[in-house]
Amino acid sequence: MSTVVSSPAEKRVIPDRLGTPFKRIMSSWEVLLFGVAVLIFIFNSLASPYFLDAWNLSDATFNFTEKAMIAFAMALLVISGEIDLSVAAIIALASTAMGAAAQAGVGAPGLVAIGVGVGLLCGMFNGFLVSVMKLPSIVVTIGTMSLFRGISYIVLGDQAYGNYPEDFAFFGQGYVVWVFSFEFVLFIVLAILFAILLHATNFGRQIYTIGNNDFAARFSGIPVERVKFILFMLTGMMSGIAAVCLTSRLGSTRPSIAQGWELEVVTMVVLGGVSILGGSGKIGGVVIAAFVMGLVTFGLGLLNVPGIVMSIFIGLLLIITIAIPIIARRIKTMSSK
Amino acid sequence: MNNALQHPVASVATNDVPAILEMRGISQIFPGVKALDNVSIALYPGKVTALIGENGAGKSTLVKILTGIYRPNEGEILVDGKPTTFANAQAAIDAGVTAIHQETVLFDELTVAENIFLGHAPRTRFRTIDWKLMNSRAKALLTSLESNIDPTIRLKDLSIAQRHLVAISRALSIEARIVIMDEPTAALSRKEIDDLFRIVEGLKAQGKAILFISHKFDELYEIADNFAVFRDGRAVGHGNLKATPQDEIVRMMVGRDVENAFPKIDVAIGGPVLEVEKYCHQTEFRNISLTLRKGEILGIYGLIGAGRSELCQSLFGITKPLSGKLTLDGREISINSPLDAIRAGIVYVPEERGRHGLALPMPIYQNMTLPSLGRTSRKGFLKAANEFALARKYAERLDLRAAALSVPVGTLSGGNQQKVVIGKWLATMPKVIILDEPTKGIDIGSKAAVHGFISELAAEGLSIIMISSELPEIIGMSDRVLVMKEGLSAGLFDRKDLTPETLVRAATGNA
Amino acid sequence: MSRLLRKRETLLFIIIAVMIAAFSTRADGFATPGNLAGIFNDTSILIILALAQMTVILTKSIDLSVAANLAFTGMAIAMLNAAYPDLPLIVLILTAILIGASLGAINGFLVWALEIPPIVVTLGTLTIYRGMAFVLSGGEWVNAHQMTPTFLNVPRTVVLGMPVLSWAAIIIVLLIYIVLKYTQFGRSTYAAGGNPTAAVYAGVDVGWTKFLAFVLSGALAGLASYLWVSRYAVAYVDIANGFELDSVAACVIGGISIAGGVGSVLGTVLGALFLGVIKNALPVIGISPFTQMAISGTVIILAVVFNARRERNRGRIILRDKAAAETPVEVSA
Amino acid sequence: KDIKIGLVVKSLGNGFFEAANKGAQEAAKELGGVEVIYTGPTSTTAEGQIEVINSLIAQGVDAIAISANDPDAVVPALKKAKQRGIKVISWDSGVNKDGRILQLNPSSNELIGKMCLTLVKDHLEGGKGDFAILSATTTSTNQNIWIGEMKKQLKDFPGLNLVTTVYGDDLSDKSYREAEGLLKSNPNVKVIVAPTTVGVLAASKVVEDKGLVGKVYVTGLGLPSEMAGAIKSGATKEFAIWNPIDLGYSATQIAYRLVKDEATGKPGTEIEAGRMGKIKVDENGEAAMADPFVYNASNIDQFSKVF
Ligand SMILES: Nc1ncnc2c1ncn2[C@@H]1O[C@H](COP(=O)(O)OP(=O)(O)OP(=O)(O)O)[C@@H](O)[C@H]1O
Ligand SMILES: Nc1ncnc2c1ncn2[C@@H]1O[C@H](COP(=O)(O)OP(=O)(O)OP(=O)(O)O)[C@@H](O)[C@H]1O
Ligand SMILES: [Mg+2]
Ligand SMILES: [Mg+2]
Repeated sequence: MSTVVSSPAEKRVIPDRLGTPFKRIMSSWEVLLFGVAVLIFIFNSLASPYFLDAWNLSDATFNFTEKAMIAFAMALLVISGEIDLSVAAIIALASTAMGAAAQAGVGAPGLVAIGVGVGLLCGMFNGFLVSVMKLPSIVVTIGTMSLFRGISYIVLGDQAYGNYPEDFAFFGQGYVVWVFSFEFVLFIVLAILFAILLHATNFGRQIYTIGNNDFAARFSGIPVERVKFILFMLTGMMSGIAAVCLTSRLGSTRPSIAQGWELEVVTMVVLGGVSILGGSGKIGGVVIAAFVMGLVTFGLGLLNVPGIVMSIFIGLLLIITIAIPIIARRIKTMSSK
Repeated sequence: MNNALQHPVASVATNDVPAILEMRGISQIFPGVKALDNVSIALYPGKVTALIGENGAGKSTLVKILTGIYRPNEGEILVDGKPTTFANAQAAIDAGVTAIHQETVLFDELTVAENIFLGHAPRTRFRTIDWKLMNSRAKALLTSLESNIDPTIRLKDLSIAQRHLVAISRALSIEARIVIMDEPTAALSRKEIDDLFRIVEGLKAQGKAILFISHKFDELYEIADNFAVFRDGRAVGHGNLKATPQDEIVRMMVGRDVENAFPKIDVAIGGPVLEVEKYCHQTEFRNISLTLRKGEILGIYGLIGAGRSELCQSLFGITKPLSGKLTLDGREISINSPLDAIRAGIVYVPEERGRHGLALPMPIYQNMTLPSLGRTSRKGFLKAANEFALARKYAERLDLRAAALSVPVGTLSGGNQQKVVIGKWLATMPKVIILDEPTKGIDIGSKAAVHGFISELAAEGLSIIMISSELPEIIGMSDRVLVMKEGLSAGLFDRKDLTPETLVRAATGNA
Repeated sequence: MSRLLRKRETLLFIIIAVMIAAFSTRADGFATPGNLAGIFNDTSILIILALAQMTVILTKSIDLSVAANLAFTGMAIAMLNAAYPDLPLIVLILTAILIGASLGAINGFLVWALEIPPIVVTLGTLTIYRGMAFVLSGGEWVNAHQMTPTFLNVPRTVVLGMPVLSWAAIIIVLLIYIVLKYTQFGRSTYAAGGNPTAAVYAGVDVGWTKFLAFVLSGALAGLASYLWVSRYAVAYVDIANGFELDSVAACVIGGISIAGGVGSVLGTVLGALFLGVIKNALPVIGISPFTQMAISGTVIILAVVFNARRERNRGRIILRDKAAAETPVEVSA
Repeated sequence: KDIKIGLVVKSLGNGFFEAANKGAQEAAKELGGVEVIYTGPTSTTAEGQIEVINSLIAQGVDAIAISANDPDAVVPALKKAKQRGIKVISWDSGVNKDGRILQLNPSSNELIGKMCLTLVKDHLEGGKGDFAILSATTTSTNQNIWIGEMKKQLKDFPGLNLVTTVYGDDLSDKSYREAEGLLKSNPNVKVIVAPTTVGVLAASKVVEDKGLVGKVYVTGLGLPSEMAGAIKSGATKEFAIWNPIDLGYSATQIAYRLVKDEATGKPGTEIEAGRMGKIKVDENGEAAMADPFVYNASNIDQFSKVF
């Protein structure tokens, strides 16, 4: 360094990207997770003779499709640095509203509109508290979690709503082609829509920016509050859609419906490689995580492992898969030193 | 790689007493920057050593190594001649090193006394914290600095200058033999500086070694005995300060003549573009009026905490002013959000690059196109090719050094990060660009590039507001300078009237 | 005085008092000392868990596994008591604290050494610990008649007019107060959560502080597990289900900032009592059981809104002194 | 090849169902060539049970005997099981008609309601006075049926006055608080009847803790092993329960016969159930096992060792 002042020397070309696309993909979280999914698949096929059966696998998808739909929206929310713990309670409230409407003789299309609409309203309420009132989402949604489900309890008490119209059953029990249920097809379609929204639109870019640095986002002219509001609305709406599917699948509504799902959804999102601190994650990861969780519970179910023991596996899976990249990085920096 | 012999220990050879602390062949590497490159320095009892160097020369990095916050990649530290490693901040404190850091790193929610004594609070005989004693000691320390801050109030209720006094008190509260002061006077007024210097004299008399960092030469000549100069992370000179003329030190610092540092181009200044009338803010500033003309560089000078950033942020729609009128190109406009400002053609390059300017984990090109996404996308869908094209255009124009446009911007050196921020805002093709401390913490090469660039922009007809705390920069670059003091306007000076004395006097209110 | 009034704790206290007064108009004898002591006794376990949670939250973390920890530890010592009735109670209690602390240490270790976000770690261990309780017990209950009388009776023994359970809570409150206010570790929790960077500069080992906070939280959950199991005289896998969120709610109502570094022991205790009063009052004043959940949800939201209002930027007031000098009337605003 | 019978319970880790499993295993051994898969969800939700049912269907079990968390919600899944040739019966907590072949009630609901009221009457001095019900969750099918029966038959017990019904959600702490609140707001209540073990246990703890033993009594339906403590303290004089072991045993027996086509389970038919003798299916497709049995200080020690 003999000259201190930089001279506008020869123009150097900066490449767009480094490495080959193949290398970039291979080093991603999604590939690791996909590997895990494949391993679980192989293990399950070896462990149980009933696993590799189209209809059985099709049944197994019901273990995760509804949760995964919410997880897509939750992923966007978490990437933006927020969280919504009230999703399961929104299902309860939306389902209750649909039940009440069904008793009043509303037909299937109306019920769907009501379910989705109630979800949307709940999401707007959360969004209002977080983005307008500027409250921390984790606490707000702990509150609305009790509030929304509490309203269902007020409405339903110890009663249940049943008697849904015949054609309403299609959303949770119908099949589109062969073994592919309506729910599964919807799950795939939503996965694609969310992937496009997050990865290919300006809105998606704004979500990432907010999650990485919401000051910088605001300083760059991104309407941070509005984006967050929309994301809460979207999460509410997805919960509403999940409520339609679940209610249709169960054919009845009780206030305790979908109890405890919020943590499973968050687990799915985190397992999918979305950073709980915001700013990174991909829909593809969440899709794989949904399959992983579905396969684990289904596989262990075939071995008649009690559900609570399965949850040990899920917990371990969560911690271990998050820890692996961290440990790997540690080892790498240690050996390079 | 150990060529310590070629870089003799930066100290004064005439000292007979052995050094209390010696650093040998220290290197510190950050991703993309070699902040320190094989430097050596020694501190002697009863002496104040001035550490001098341009922004980004590595001074603060050295301080952080000495206080156990960074572990150097190479080199060794000797205390009383014995090699020591500072595993963490506590280890450094235990070894007798205390520091006033450049940024006040304190706890908003804790009381003043606690901020001073955290980690070494006086204990009762049950080993529990003795709050009474702690408060009274804190009070005593603050009084010795001629400050009447109540030690039981929370830090968040203090002003910037008061916080600085707390930080100084904290450093002094530690029983140490080596006291480091990293720009302790930046936020202080003359009276407080005098108090501080009295204390420094006291410490000297007690035989403590002091490392003193400042950009103000008058202060250095007043207080320091020895000096060491860093440039670009290397130790380039040392000696007895009083025996070395300022010119020589400056030459060591920058490696060339200072006059050339500010390549200001003479521009024909046009009519008014932006007029601010009686801008008031609830808490930050009052009654600020200014006119910015086409092709003009308007400097804003003041002490830290004078409210300059707040003023400019409210012009950009981040905060709302209480009252006031804003006129752009003769039309009155109201700006309620940054988006409004961007649409109107006013952009703001923030002071805190990492916090406000960039999403560090995201790629360069995505940062660059963030405010211009409307132009690079089609119907709301991203078009990567357009984004790369736009990013490349400004990267080349600013001579950005990066491995690829898709690497996270956080992996770039400070100067290159600053180029990304500036590029990001230029890409919006603004009329008015506000630069808040545009060269803060960037290396000398980049700095000259940024300065050259600012001049070019003005020559192209852009109107520029430039906040800076660096006198040479503000004097070298501005057509006019607004000086702010504690939220109020303290005078507007024309280029011909710009001298360090007038500006400092206006900013501090001292004769 | 006005400074006292401005404090969140004072306001929360007043709100609780008003609530009690309001409830007592609907239910005679609600405000009697005996009944209030009963409510305190009933809230003791929540107070202890909330304090555990608070310590962790102060360090900018969260412990969602407290309730699962309680369930596992409670099951373990209940089984121990059933299997070895001769073991002295103090051994059992120490075992509980030890097991709890170990489970907390696992959380703490993952947070400290691997730097996994606390919410992820405890989301995982939440299911793992409860699952382990199931594995340990094989799903069986430990019932009252299998436990020894000493084991069962100690928390309800009345000493100086109050059951030992209440005393346990009071002692823990004092202990945590002293730990947080008067020990290096306690102040480190505030520092580590309030400004992690500054904490590093001040020589605080942030990771270690978090680790210790988790260990403390675990130990308290362990202690609470004994109190719980003996109080309700039964141990099964599902005990204290949902208490993780109750403990967080108590902290939030008590003004503990979820972002770390802010909060007081008194606030947490009041937050827990607030929940305790509501939970106890609703059945008494004849609120339908179906309405209770919605009411507690609303109350939590209101508390958060209220807290946030008070937090809202009093901010950096450079001009405050000036403004005060110019227009003295403005100061109070 | 063994006959596989899935015994699906409301949730694992509940003493009642563990006991039922004991009976089921006993029946399996007795019948020979039968494998009983004892399974259930983690918490008492219908969604969890559906997952469990799906995995049983996938394993190709021959019969499913379920105690349902929700009478309607599991029906679609059970119908699917039926389509795949699996014989489905429900026991304990029933399933709607179209989801199963028959429902095995532990006893007739009518009898249980009557038993509860009788217990209350026996605890009240002179058979007259106020009492209250402490139930499980608001959605528990059988609890709700029994409470309904109690209300219906109240006219046959002239001195009894039902003051209120509260819900403890089968959580110890909530039940405890509800019982406490109930006694506070209704000081005249002399008996709390809880048709669930967690409820009886929590309420008797309250009575004990408040020093109300001898003044307020707790009774209801509970397992002897869990209730032994309450009997000893005197908070409960007597309580009733049918034998869950017999229930699991019978359910398994019936499922076996259905799989072997030794019975149809049609209304009006009878089914052989080993040591329990013949069980009759009524016109609703429901069968009742036996009367609840009353436990008190005299026999508690003997039974608390068994279940
Ligand atoms: N944590 C870090 N990560 C990456 N780069 C860093 C880090 N800290 C400092 N640097 C870089 O190291 C160089 C030296 O910075 P340092 O803060 O030591 O400068 P300085 O001499 O104190 O400057 P100033 O006078 O502005 O305070 C700069 O280029 C800076 O951007
Ligand atoms: N009293 C205060 N309380 C809290 N923070 C303050 C206070 N005064 C100043 N600050 C902080 O210091 C920073 C600088 O303040 P401000 O923008 O008003 O001054 P400035 O003149 O731009 O000074 P500089 O940019 O040189 O720091 C701001 O980011 C602000 O958050
Ligand atoms: Mg510095
Ligand atoms: Mg500034």
